[in-house]
Amino acid sequence: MVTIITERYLKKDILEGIKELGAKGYTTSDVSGDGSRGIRATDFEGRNVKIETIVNKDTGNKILDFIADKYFEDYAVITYVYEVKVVRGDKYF
Amino acid sequence: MVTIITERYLKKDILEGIKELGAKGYTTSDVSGDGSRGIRATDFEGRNVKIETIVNKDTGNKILDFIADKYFEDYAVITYVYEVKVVRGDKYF
Amino acid sequence: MVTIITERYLKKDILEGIKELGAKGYTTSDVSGDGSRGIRATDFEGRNVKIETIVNKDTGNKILDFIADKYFEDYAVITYVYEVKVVRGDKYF
Amino acid sequence: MESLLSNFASPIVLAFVLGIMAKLIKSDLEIPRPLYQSISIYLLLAIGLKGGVELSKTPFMEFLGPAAITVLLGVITPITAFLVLFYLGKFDIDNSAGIAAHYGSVSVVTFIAAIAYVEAAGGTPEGFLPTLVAILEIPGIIVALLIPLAFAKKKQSIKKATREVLTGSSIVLLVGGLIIGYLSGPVKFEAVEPFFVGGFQGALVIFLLELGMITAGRLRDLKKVGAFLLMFGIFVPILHGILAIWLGQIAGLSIAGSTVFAAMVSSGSYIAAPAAVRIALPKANPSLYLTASLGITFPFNIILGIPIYFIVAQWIGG
Amino acid sequence: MESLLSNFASPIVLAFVLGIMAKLIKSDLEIPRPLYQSISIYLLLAIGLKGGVELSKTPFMEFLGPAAITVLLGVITPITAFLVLFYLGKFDIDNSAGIAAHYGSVSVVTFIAAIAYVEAAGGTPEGFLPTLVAILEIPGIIVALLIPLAFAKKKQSIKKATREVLTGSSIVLLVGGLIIGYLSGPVKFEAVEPFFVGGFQGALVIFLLELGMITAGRLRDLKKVGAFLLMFGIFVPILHGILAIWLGQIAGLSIAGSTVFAAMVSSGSYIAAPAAVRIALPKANPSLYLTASLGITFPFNIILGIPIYFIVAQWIGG
Amino acid sequence: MESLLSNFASPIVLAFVLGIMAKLIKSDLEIPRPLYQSISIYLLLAIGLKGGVELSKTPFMEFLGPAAITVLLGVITPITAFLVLFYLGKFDIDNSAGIAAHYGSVSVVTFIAAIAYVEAAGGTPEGFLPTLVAILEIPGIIVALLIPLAFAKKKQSIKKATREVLTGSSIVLLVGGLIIGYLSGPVKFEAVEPFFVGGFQGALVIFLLELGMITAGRLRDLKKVGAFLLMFGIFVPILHGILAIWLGQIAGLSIAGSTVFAAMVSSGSYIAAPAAVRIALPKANPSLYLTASLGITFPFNIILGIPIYFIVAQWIGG
Ligand SMILES: Nc1ncnc2c1ncn2[C@@H]1O[C@H](COP(=O)(O)O)[C@@H](O)[C@H]1O
Ligand SMILES: Nc1ncnc2c1ncn2[C@@H]1O[C@H](COP(=O)(O)O)[C@@H](O)[C@H]1O
Ligand SMILES: Nc1ncnc2c1ncn2[C@@H]1O[C@H](COP(=O)(O)O)[C@@H](O)[C@H]1O
Ligand code: NA
Ligand code: NA
Ligand code: NA
Repeated sequence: MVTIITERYLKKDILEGIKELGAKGYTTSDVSGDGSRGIRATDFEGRNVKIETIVNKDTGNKILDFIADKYFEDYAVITYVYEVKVVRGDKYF
Repeated sequence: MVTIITERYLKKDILEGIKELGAKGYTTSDVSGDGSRGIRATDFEGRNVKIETIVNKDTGNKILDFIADKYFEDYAVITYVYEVKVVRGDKYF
Repeated sequence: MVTIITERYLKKDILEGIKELGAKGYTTSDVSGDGSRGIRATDFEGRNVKIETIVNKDTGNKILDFIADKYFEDYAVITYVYEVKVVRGDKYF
Repeated sequence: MESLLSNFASPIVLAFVLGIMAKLIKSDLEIPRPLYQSISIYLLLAIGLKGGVELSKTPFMEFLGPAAITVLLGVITPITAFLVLFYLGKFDIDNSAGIAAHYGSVSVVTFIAAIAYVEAAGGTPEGFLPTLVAILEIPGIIVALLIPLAFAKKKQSIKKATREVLTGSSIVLLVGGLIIGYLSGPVKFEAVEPFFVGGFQGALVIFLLELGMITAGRLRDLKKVGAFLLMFGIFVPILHGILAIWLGQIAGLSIAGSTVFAAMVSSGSYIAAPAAVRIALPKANPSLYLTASLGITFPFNIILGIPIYFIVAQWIGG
Repeated sequence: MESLLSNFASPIVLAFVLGIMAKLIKSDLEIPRPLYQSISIYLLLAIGLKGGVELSKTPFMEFLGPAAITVLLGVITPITAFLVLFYLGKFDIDNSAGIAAHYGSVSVVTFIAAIAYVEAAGGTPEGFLPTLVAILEIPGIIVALLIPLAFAKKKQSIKKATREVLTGSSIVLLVGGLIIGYLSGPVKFEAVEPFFVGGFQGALVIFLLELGMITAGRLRDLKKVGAFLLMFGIFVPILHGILAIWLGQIAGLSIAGSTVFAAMVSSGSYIAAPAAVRIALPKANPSLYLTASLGITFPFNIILGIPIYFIVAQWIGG
Repeated sequence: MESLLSNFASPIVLAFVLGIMAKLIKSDLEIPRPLYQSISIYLLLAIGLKGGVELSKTPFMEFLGPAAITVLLGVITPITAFLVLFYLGKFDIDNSAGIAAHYGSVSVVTFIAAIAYVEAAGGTPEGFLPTLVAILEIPGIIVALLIPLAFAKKKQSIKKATREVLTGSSIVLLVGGLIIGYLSGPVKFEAVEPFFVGGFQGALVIFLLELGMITAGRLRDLKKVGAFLLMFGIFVPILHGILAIWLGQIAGLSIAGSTVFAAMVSSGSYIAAPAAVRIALPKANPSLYLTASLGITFPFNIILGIPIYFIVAQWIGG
């Protein structure tokens, strides 16, 4: 499970990106938050977005690299990974 | 921790089901998402629902079977499991 | 990753608490839920709040103790922990 | 012809078109879900209330005929729809019944748009028509869901689906509003009139903007569902509409009233029915029934159907 | 008697009943949380604004007496409530004080319903009454929260709770609205009048629908809380209400005004007070105080209490 | 002077101040995000609709001059802003261009507040002004985003940003509303008038309450951004405003119209521009551009700027 929390503006871009890298599906939700860097670009939009995608190790690593390279420097973004056991997992990888 | 992401219409049903199987509590949230099968029955309701429940291994497996048997074929649903350490866990199992 | 699910009224308090204990950031979201104790103080506010914070082991334990001591007896609250791998994790601990 | 064209320039229809356009140019415009839900609640409650107030002024006998016709059509329309789909369209039982349930029920927005249309054209539809919407909403869905039973088993999920429809929020708001309006009567209603009557058409503009956006999402599925369903989504409503005008006028409805009646009878539900069908007939494909009722029949009715029914109603009634 | 019955047929009361029914039949009707919050904000701001505009037309001396009486009742009512609960009801200190805090404060919706009721009955309550709501909202809660201090310690959480009440959104909107209305005056207010006055009663209908649904959820707890609290939730409000009518009329309020005053004084808060009590007195059981103020006193006042106060006010004042 | 002061007592400005106060006292008041979004949608659609209806009554030639001037100012203002920031303010290219994009575009709320202000003062601004807002919204952002290209590369993100602006929800609602209003015309518009016109000023009150709260959040950043930006955020708008009055009156705008025109030209966008700049110029610091346009220029214009432009417009035009 790869989880990305970031600015709303990036949602469309990132979803496109992870789909290209091989994610078969994703789930998004609206969240709020505060981080170490405190970049605040979205007063009005108010919130961050959380993107969760269950992928295999390989795709997961590609996604991590993609996020780190493209967004880490200039945007508010945090990415983390943990292992989950998926029922009928073959469908998703 | 068992997590179920599915169509809003099934929320009531599934909550009843997992309670019967022994879940002591649950947490739900509104999410959006897209999956491999792309069943879209909820244009208007707009969103999926995420159901999270912390249960012991045994109950967890029962819930997984219940979801797989009853909903997997016809509905948009994904279920996954990961281990969490609960503070004062005895209360919840 | 420390996750706390609790009554909305406590959000401000708890966020202050975890920041003091050393959390560098957090993410919150609105959730609903039902638990074993069924304390319902928030009909109107309607919902619980989920607070997620990625911290190192040490801070994590401090947070767990803080929540357990201060809120467990009188409030609806559940806390759980699981391991995540954070990209460029040094920033957050 | 004149009246047909003038419908295009109504803010309601134009907002619907704007919604479609917004989706086509991939705008990030988004009607927040709570706003959409709030306007739904408001519209249903408002037509219930207005209908109830009018009903409190209507002699019971005047209302009896149209009510009986409504129940009748609630039983007939899902059956004709099913037969066409199953025998001509070669859809399987579940899909035929699932789609039929939608056409047995009613699209409240189509109803409202028809009211707005005939009022703009100078007509005064009967005040008790919202009561007919409430009456029509239910039997059609249930009849359609019963059809697969004649072929098979699974009684339980039908019961659940019936409960779902009866306690569904649309019925509660519509019927609840009717009762509140009826008990309050015209004098007590005055205090809430600016809110529920004055704001009505404007709220509808925003609602149709959203409906346009949702419809556009369904348009992409049009190719997938095939030409038969496209034909079905246009000609079965016309058939049902003309039947409704004919029976409605026999039962005493005015020209304006029978136009609105035709719009509601011909329309396909996309709120109550999908929820019920999803639960009772999980094997029915949502793409089929939602695309038919929302992607085909709804825009057809809003833009062309209503003016057509009006012309036919004048022609039959004149 | 006449006026008592006529209240049942008002759209506001009927919407409340509809909300209860919807929950009882387990409808899936749901007022989206943001809609509920939005109407709250709107109602509080609207009564603040209207109150402020009226206040700008009221001579200061006329307002002084009622204001003083309000503060007095804000101190008395939580104390009587506490004494009844602690000595007669045998509740512990925390629960007695927690419930008392609710009855010291005020239910804004009860206030609004009372205004609507007396206006429908042809009365014209004083324009500055919303100011009294703002005055009454605060002291009662604080007095009640101070009671456990007389018995024990924990000063800090009282301070926090006081802050919570003073900066709480209800007070900010109500007092903020009052000030804006006062500074704007009647002429500048005209531009926003259709929104804040015209839509008011209608918005209230939707709000009470939701309140009915929440109340129904509390009704299940009625058995658990016991007969004493049920009696308490009816008779203490009547007592406070009559006291308020008597003192209010001495201070110069009209019959209509003292009826509304009685409704607000007798009512129990369920927005500001729960938040403050939850933080200051965590050991007080929310089931008790929410069921009392929301499940018992609120429906009692809305349906029977207000008409009773009106009769008593006419009787005392006539 | 009189008119300057009287602006302080308008419900709109007072609501803005209330929002700032609420944040300063750390109130828990919160405008739910969906309410804020809903009012945005409503306001944009409403001014579009009204503008479109007015446009349908305006002779084309009358509208041509002001439209041309608007495009001209949409090109000039971001360039002057950039030059001041880059050469005088010593900001880097990205930040200079990012801030300039905001001042090239327009704050719709400032526009609305200006309309409300001059109407309250008895003026009747031209009905086609909303069309100018739509025209002004776009070129300024694009011109500013092109500036870094003259210095460097990254064409792709500019294209993306342009798409973002053109299909952004503000433009879709504003332009969509204009077209709907234009096609509907005054007669068909009547049905939706109570909703879109009657409720307008009231909805604005709630919107400005929220804007006040957001602005207060930005005020804390004021110290960080430095004195130069503070000066910039006041004097560049005055400069642009006077330029707009002068050119606007040459193009045929009335005194009232040129005041509103000055308000829009001088204002900084904080909805369309930030989204575009965030994507096209990720290295530009949001704290700088949001604090300038929302924390400095917006309150300045709302409270002092508009009355000043009105005085200048009378002076130039009189
Ligand atoms: N330690 C953390 N735990 C949980 N969420 C975090 C943490 N740090 C940052 N976030 C989330 O990531 C977003 C961006 O963080 P940052 O880039 O550090 O400003 C924040 O708004 C939070 O929602
Ligand atoms: N790989 C995935 N990662 C995260 N969420 C997923 C994934 N696949 C599906 N989902 C979620 O599960 C729902 C149903 O998926 P499906 O049954 O594959 O259409 C989607 O709408 C998503 O919210
Ligand atoms: N077993 C569980 N799994 C997931 N969430 C739970 C569980 N138990 C409780 N919760 C959440 O924690 C809140 C408080 O629970 P409690 O203190 O047990 O009443 C509930 O409202 C739920 O949102
Ligand atoms: Na039908
Ligand atoms: Na009270
Ligand atoms: Na500008």
